[in-house]
Amino acid sequence: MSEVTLTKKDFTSDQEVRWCPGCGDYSILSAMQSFLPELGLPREKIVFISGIGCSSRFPYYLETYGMHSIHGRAPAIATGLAVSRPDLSVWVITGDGDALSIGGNHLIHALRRNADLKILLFNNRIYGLTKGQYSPTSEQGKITKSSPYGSLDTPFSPISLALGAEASFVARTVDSDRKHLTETLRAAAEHKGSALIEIYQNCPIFNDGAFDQIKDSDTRDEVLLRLEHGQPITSASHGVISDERGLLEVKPLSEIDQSQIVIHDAHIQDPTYAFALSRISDSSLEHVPVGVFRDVERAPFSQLVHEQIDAVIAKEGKGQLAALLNGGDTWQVE
Amino acid sequence: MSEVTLTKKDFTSDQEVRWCPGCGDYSILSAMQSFLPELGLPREKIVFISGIGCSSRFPYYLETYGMHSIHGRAPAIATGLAVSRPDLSVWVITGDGDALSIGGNHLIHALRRNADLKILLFNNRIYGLTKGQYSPTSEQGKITKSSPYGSLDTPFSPISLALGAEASFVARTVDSDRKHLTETLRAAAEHKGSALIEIYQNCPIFNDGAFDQIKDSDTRDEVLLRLEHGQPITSASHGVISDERGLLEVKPLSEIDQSQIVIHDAHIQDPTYAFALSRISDSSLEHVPVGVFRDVERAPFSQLVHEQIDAVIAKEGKGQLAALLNGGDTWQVE
Amino acid sequence: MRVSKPVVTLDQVVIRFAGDSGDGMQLTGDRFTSDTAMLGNDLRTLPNYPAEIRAPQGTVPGVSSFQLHFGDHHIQTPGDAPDVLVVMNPAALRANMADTPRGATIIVDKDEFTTRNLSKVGYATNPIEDGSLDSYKVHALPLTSMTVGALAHLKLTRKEAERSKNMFALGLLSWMYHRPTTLTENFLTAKFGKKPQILEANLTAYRAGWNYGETTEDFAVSYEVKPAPMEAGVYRNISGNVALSYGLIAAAEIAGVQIFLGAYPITPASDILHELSKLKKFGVITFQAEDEIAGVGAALGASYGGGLGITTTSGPGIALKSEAIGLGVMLELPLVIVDVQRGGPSTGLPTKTEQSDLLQAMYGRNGESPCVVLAPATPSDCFDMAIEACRIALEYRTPVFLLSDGYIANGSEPWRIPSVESLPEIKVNLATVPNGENGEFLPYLRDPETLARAFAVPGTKGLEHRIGGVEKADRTGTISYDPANHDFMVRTRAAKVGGVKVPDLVIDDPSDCAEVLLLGWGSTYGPIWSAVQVLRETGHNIAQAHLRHLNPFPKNLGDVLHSYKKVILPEMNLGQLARMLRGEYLVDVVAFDQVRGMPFTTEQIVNAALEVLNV
Amino acid sequence: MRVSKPVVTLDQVVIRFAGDSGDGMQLTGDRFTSDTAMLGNDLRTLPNYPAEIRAPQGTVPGVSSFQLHFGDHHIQTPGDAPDVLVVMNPAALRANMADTPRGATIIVDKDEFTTRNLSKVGYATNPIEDGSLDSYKVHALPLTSMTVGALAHLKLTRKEAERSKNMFALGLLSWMYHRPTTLTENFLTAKFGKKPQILEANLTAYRAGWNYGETTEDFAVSYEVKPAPMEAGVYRNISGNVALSYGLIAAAEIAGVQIFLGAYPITPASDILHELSKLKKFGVITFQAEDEIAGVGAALGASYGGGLGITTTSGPGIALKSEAIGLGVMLELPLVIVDVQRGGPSTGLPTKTEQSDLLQAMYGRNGESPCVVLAPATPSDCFDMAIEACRIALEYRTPVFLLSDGYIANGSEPWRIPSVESLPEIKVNLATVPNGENGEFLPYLRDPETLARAFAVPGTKGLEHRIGGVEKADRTGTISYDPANHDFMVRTRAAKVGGVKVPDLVIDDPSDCAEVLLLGWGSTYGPIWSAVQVLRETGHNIAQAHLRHLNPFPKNLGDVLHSYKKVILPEMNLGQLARMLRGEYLVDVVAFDQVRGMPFTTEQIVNAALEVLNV
Ligand SMILES: Cc1ncc(C[n+]2csc(CCOP(=O)(O)OP(=O)(O)O)c2C)c(N)n1
Ligand SMILES: Cc1ncc(C[n+]2csc(CCOP(=O)(O)OP(=O)(O)O)c2C)c(N)n1
Ligand code: SF4
Ligand code: SF4
Ligand SMILES: [Mg+2]
Ligand SMILES: [Mg+2]
Repeated sequence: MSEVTLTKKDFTSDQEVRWCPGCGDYSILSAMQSFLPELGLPREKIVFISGIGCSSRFPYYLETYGMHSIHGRAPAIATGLAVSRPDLSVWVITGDGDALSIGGNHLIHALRRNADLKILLFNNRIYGLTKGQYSPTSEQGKITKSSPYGSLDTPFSPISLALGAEASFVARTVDSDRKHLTETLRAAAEHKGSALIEIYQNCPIFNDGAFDQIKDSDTRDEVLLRLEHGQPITSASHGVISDERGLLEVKPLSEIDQSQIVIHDAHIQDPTYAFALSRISDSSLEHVPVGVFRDVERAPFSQLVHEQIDAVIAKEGKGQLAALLNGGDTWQVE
Repeated sequence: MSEVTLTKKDFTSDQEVRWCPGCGDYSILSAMQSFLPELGLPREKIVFISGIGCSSRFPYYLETYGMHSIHGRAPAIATGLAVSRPDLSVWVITGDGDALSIGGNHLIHALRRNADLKILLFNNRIYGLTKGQYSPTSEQGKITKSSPYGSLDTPFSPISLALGAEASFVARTVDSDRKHLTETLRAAAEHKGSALIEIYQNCPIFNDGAFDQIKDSDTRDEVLLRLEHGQPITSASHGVISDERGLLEVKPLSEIDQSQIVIHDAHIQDPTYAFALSRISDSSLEHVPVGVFRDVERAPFSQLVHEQIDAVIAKEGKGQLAALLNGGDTWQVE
Repeated sequence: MRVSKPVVTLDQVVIRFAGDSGDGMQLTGDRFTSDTAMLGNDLRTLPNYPAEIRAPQGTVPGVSSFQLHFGDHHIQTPGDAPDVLVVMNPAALRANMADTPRGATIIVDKDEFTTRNLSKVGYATNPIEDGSLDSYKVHALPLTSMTVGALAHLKLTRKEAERSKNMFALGLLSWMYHRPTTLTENFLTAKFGKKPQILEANLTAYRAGWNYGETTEDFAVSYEVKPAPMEAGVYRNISGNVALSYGLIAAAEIAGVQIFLGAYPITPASDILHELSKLKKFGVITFQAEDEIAGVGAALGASYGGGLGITTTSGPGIALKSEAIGLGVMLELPLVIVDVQRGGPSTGLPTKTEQSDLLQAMYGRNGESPCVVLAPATPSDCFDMAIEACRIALEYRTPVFLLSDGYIANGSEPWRIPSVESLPEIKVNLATVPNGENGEFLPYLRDPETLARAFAVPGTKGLEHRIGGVEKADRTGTISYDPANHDFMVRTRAAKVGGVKVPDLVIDDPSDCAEVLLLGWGSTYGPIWSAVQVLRETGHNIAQAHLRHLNPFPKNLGDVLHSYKKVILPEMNLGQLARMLRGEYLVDVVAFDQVRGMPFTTEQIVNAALEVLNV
Repeated sequence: MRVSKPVVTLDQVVIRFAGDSGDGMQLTGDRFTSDTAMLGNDLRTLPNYPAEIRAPQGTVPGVSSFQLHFGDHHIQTPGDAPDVLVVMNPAALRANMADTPRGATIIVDKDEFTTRNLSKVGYATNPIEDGSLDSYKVHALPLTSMTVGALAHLKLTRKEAERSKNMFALGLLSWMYHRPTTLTENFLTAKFGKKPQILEANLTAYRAGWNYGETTEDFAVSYEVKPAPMEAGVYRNISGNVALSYGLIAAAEIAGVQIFLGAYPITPASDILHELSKLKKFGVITFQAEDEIAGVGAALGASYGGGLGITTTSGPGIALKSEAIGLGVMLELPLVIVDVQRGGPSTGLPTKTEQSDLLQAMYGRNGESPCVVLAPATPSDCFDMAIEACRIALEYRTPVFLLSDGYIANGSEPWRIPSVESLPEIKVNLATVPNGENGEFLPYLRDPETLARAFAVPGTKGLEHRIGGVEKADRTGTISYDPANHDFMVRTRAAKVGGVKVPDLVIDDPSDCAEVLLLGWGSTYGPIWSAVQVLRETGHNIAQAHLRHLNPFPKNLGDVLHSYKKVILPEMNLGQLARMLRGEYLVDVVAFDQVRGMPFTTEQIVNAALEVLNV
């Protein structure tokens, strides 16, 4: 990209990392630190903004600019920064509680505006920092500190929600698959406008093993449906086909014909296809698409903002303070 | 339903109605007052809760219980009421700003929980009460008081957003079509759990004519795609067909075969189909599906809450205060 | 056009236009005000309208009014009571009679006094005819039919023609008080240029009203009010919200930073958003946020990026923003929070004025969370105080509250336009190089003078650092749970805000020996000033002082308060500043409170003061 | 098991357990506390842990500790400094040495004092060996290896075996202080019943620790602390959060209403949500809301339906809820808002204690928005004050704040369990029939005694009505923009809250002639009480009083304050109550503030008082 060549070490801050041993956040951090040099940007041009939660500690560990803000508000704060400073690369770090519970409104609005943010949603399906309550992505019936008899809420699919909110880029990946995670970060970075990445992240303390099926080497390949643009969507054993209504179904490869398998296309304007993909997995994680669900072009918000300002200035001339103050009906007193 | 027989007049309060002349809210109010007797409930069992906005004045004009609350929070307040009082019929009245801007988070969470609320979203695509700023449903480029050079935000489709948020019932209707409006109210009332109805509503003062295409008798029939369960989806001139990916397209009837036309099914579990329908119309209102997009069964929130309490009591017995206080490790001091 | 009837000279007049929300009374008032300002009268205005966009026609809650006070001397209030009341329908009469003193002139559109309209507001008989207005000078005119008549040549429906009756009334009043007509004609031409028929209707009605005054026997004399002596300069009429918007623009220009306004519309603050949205040529970014919290959040984000983050709202919005403002306190970033106060609590009285957010601004956040609090005294003072708020926010890196209110936000007065050169300086002073002994950057190392922290914005090479809402270690700004550090930082933040330099309180006491002080803050300045004039004219010694800095207080405030026998403090709340002063200085101020959604009248304050003075 | 070594009798002991966040120190402390309570000692505890779930192992920020103070007399603080410090690693020693007085006993797991661990926290040499602990009584034991050794017969990895070392330490301490072992054995059996290997490991380690004390030469004597004289009754040990939860349940049972808790998890309040979630058999509805605002909103909705709406949170949550609380003020609905205060501002110090939300509770809303404010003094007082909060909320139909804090919420003490019959009455008194002269229902007609409005819940036939956040007309409750009505309603709401009946402040002054009053509120009760005992023992006359009602204040408060020469007021903030008292009573209280995230020590308060007493 540019001449600046930096390494992982350059992006590692001097702060001691404070997560529990085995927390999935470590792998995400490490992947991010390794990936950042690829941006080709000097460190000072990169900003990480997070909310509150275990995951939201992330910015402290990166030798860039960063803000650990308040619960749920990172997308709003980051929007203000990104809009006023389009020269920066702005990343939002958030958790399933931070992004989808208290911060739900800011998330959906940032997405519809296509604010220039790369939003990493660490989904461990639990409130980690407050010690284990169910979150908006916890499966119904979950026993937690605040639901000793089982939770009653139907969970969100972050991907469906984002698509319902006009997101232009939506992807999913897994903490432990460094290669896939890095590819997904790369795709998000290349996208203009907002990009939401849901990262399944294990919390060994309060929700251990939540994603074991998609991580363990003996189940993983059966469960994961890797989305690759232009490629048929299959796992080791299953393929995705479309019924007459366009609803997607997962069938054993043995029962279907290769030609029936849906070829992935992340660039379809109509979000319906990506939405259909997002319905394949539910909280039971029997079949889980990972990769980029949707990646379409739409003018990013700060581009629109600055184009508008430039157009006004081109038309009306740069504002002159004295002229402004002296505008309107004036009169002279001698 | 029950023996109580009431009339429109019984549901009309003594408060003077305070909307601008010609406001679409009048027709909605009148339709509602006429419909309410159908519920077969005594007046005291019905509650309307609204936020803030012109539309949110609605509860004052109904001779039921009601609360005109604060901006955006009606779904949350109503959830508390509905969950603790499952004997009541609880209706939420909200506007496009109230529901989708400041209240976006409560709306999506009420929908995913399937809280027992009938939510009427009066969508006039403008902030009426604050005198005309663009709203989250205003078309991009809209000139308003707060966007003299045109708004930049991509609008939400309330229907898409609701479907992304796991809504079990979603419908759309129009203020001026009393018959359709009433049918839609009826369908929502019959649905168990949360029902979202988007009502296109004309604001003659700040956004006059926004829905003229779908109201004027000379264009209406070409534009409106009436969704009726089990019926093909057509307007006077167009029909909806499905491409191989399940994306829906609107084609002139002349170009398609009757057999190709999609037959509407509001009860499909997978929300993808309803979502596809929601993408047919964009803010240009060229083709506009109206009717019930989706109506599927899922246990309503208060049912789950009370079943859980009952199950616990059945198993552990009713709580005894003295036993609670004396629980744990105790010791006697003489 | 020139008036030919006999002319009576007056020193001041109070006119109130009142009609249905749809009758265009605000526009009528605005126009009369502009014309009056051009004549060199001093003036103050008071718009007053219901919270509904258009409450039901012909009802008392639907009445909208506009009061204007102008004179040949310094005017600081919109007037206690109208000398002239213009009423467009029975509801307007009903709603405004209580305020109108006997002997006042009442101009009535008698066409609207139909049985139906009368009974709608509970008049059994027609007050124009039943003698109940005998002690007033009533001009009952067929305003509507005369307007319709004047427009007969235009192809308008009756309804359309009727819409111009406010212009007829304006024309008549302009004749009565010798207001120039060209301005309004220009205004109408600009406004309706693209709709020639409507333009024609308005102009015709306006001129017909003027001619009616000139021709008819009904009006025997006309009045003139001489210009008020004012400091030399170029003037314009300005409302508080516009002045405040211009002040923000001015501050950004002086400081060389970009404005980022993160706002969610709310009455009566929305006009600042509207105003700044028009000023994109100044590079202003206006961001209509999804909610109040996003508004302030985005502003904080922009400030973090080196812009000037501003959020504008009213009381309920402040309540919602309070957590994020607390983050601003911890991050020590510039942030200007404009609260155009309205009647509370809760939704309260959204279109009415009040001063009841002072304690919320001071204390409405978790933890020890000090913010600077300022309040402008008059519409034009909003300009100066907006600059002051930006200056303090930028130089001290702190959230600053600016407490305007519905009264001065919508009210207007003539403003001597300052020269750009005369505006104060603002030094932002961003960090560009490491400031630590070992070449590191210490974001919480402070300027020993101001205690402002070192502030490096993203993009500044070598100064990468992280900040956040968890307690920060002194100097390094990293997370610290150390008890001693927390105590130190809490006290340091308090000291920083407490140490903001503010000018001493100025006392106005020509007698130099007054024993009673009338103290105020914010928009009560006008009525207090007017009351003081009245009191002095009637031989009382009384001092006046007005606080524009509420936190920190001016250094001399304690001494000032203790140097008077009595301090009277009128507030449009239940004594919020009084509570602060008692708590701070243990001084027993005499609180004089009202919470009526309306500014004090001069008379109320005179009477309250007399009660103290006459003891 | 019985101890056979020589026994020394002590009147009180302070023990602090400290280790890594993962070492199970909170559990160890809890167990020791339960065993101690059963012996009849009086006690207080202070858990102290980092905001991270598990900060990096072996670092100072990762240290978690638990302090317990128990004795044969009335104990009201967790102790200023530990007599016995148990440290599981070098970081724990590093973090706690400053608090530990010379001469104290230090029990160390020397296995963890490896070069690597030492250097991690900056020890160049091993403090156990380099003489730097010479002035302490150090027991350096191979705790880890002894534990691993004891479990050798179980098929565990070394790592798994090591996890039981806290039980070894607990066993040892239990032996030292003659704590009964059966309770902990029962506890472990209940907890690990389904994992027999882990149960076996824990039981074995626990007994091994006990046996180690009994057998080894290292400990020559053991100690006993006699039971404290306590009022007769049945006791249990209880923390503030549990007591508060039980108080809410009790209030609902007494009043015959259903509890609806709308809450969003937040430290240190979440445990109330957890506790009530377990009590569904009481018909409690716990609603984990999507955010803080939805939590209070849903609670208000439930109150509107006739339930008891409650919301629990900490400071940042209060900030967010403030707009909705204002709605509660306007609607005049019952609402209990529990604020378990923590260090602020902003995210601040989430796991530490503070009293800095008082002014936020008082004033943190737009407009004149009065709420009742209460504060419990001790963990068990949380029970009584929760009932009081519910009573006032239900009887007066008003939002009530209950200000607990991290210290009493997590700290515990023995509690004499009250009989259900002894609990106060709560009369809800819902409207069932029209109350107007003409058979209409007037929702804002007030009880002349309490000024509570008539409250009809949905489902009540014939009383259908609408309420809202816009100003309400007196009696009818319809929307009113009338200035006089607004003024009246603002004052009436203030009068209602101001008129809530609260008990007079009780003064404790055995001398009956003290000239100095030590006043407190909330959780400072313990250290203030303890300081007063010390001062009196050393011959000083000093009075003590403690406010549990902060708004309105007890009626006699003004007189009380003015009857002392000096009033000393320690607060864990920058003087918030002091400011309120000065403002209200113009009394110059001597504020003694600290904002360290930690409760006062007795010594600090003694010294502060001596400074005043010795003048
Ligand atoms: C206003 C407010 N309310 C509540 C909290 C408490 N809180 C902190 S983090 C959190 C949720 C954390 O869950 P998630 O976002 O999933 O992050 P994780 O810890 O799982 O990474 C909550 C409820 C807070 N910090 N602020
Ligand atoms: C906290 C808060 N912020 C802002 C407002 C101002 N406000 C009142 S209604 C409204 C939007 C109204 O738009 P909408 O919901 O579409 O309702 P409509 O008036 O169009 O029916 C706004 C911004 C408010 N009442 N409260
Ligand atoms: S609690 Fe869970 S999410 Fe949080 S740091 Fe520990 S393992 Fe990670
Ligand atoms: S402003 Fe628009 S939405 Fe509001 S009452 Fe008037 S017409 Fe209706
Ligand atoms: Mg999480
Ligand atoms: Mg609207």
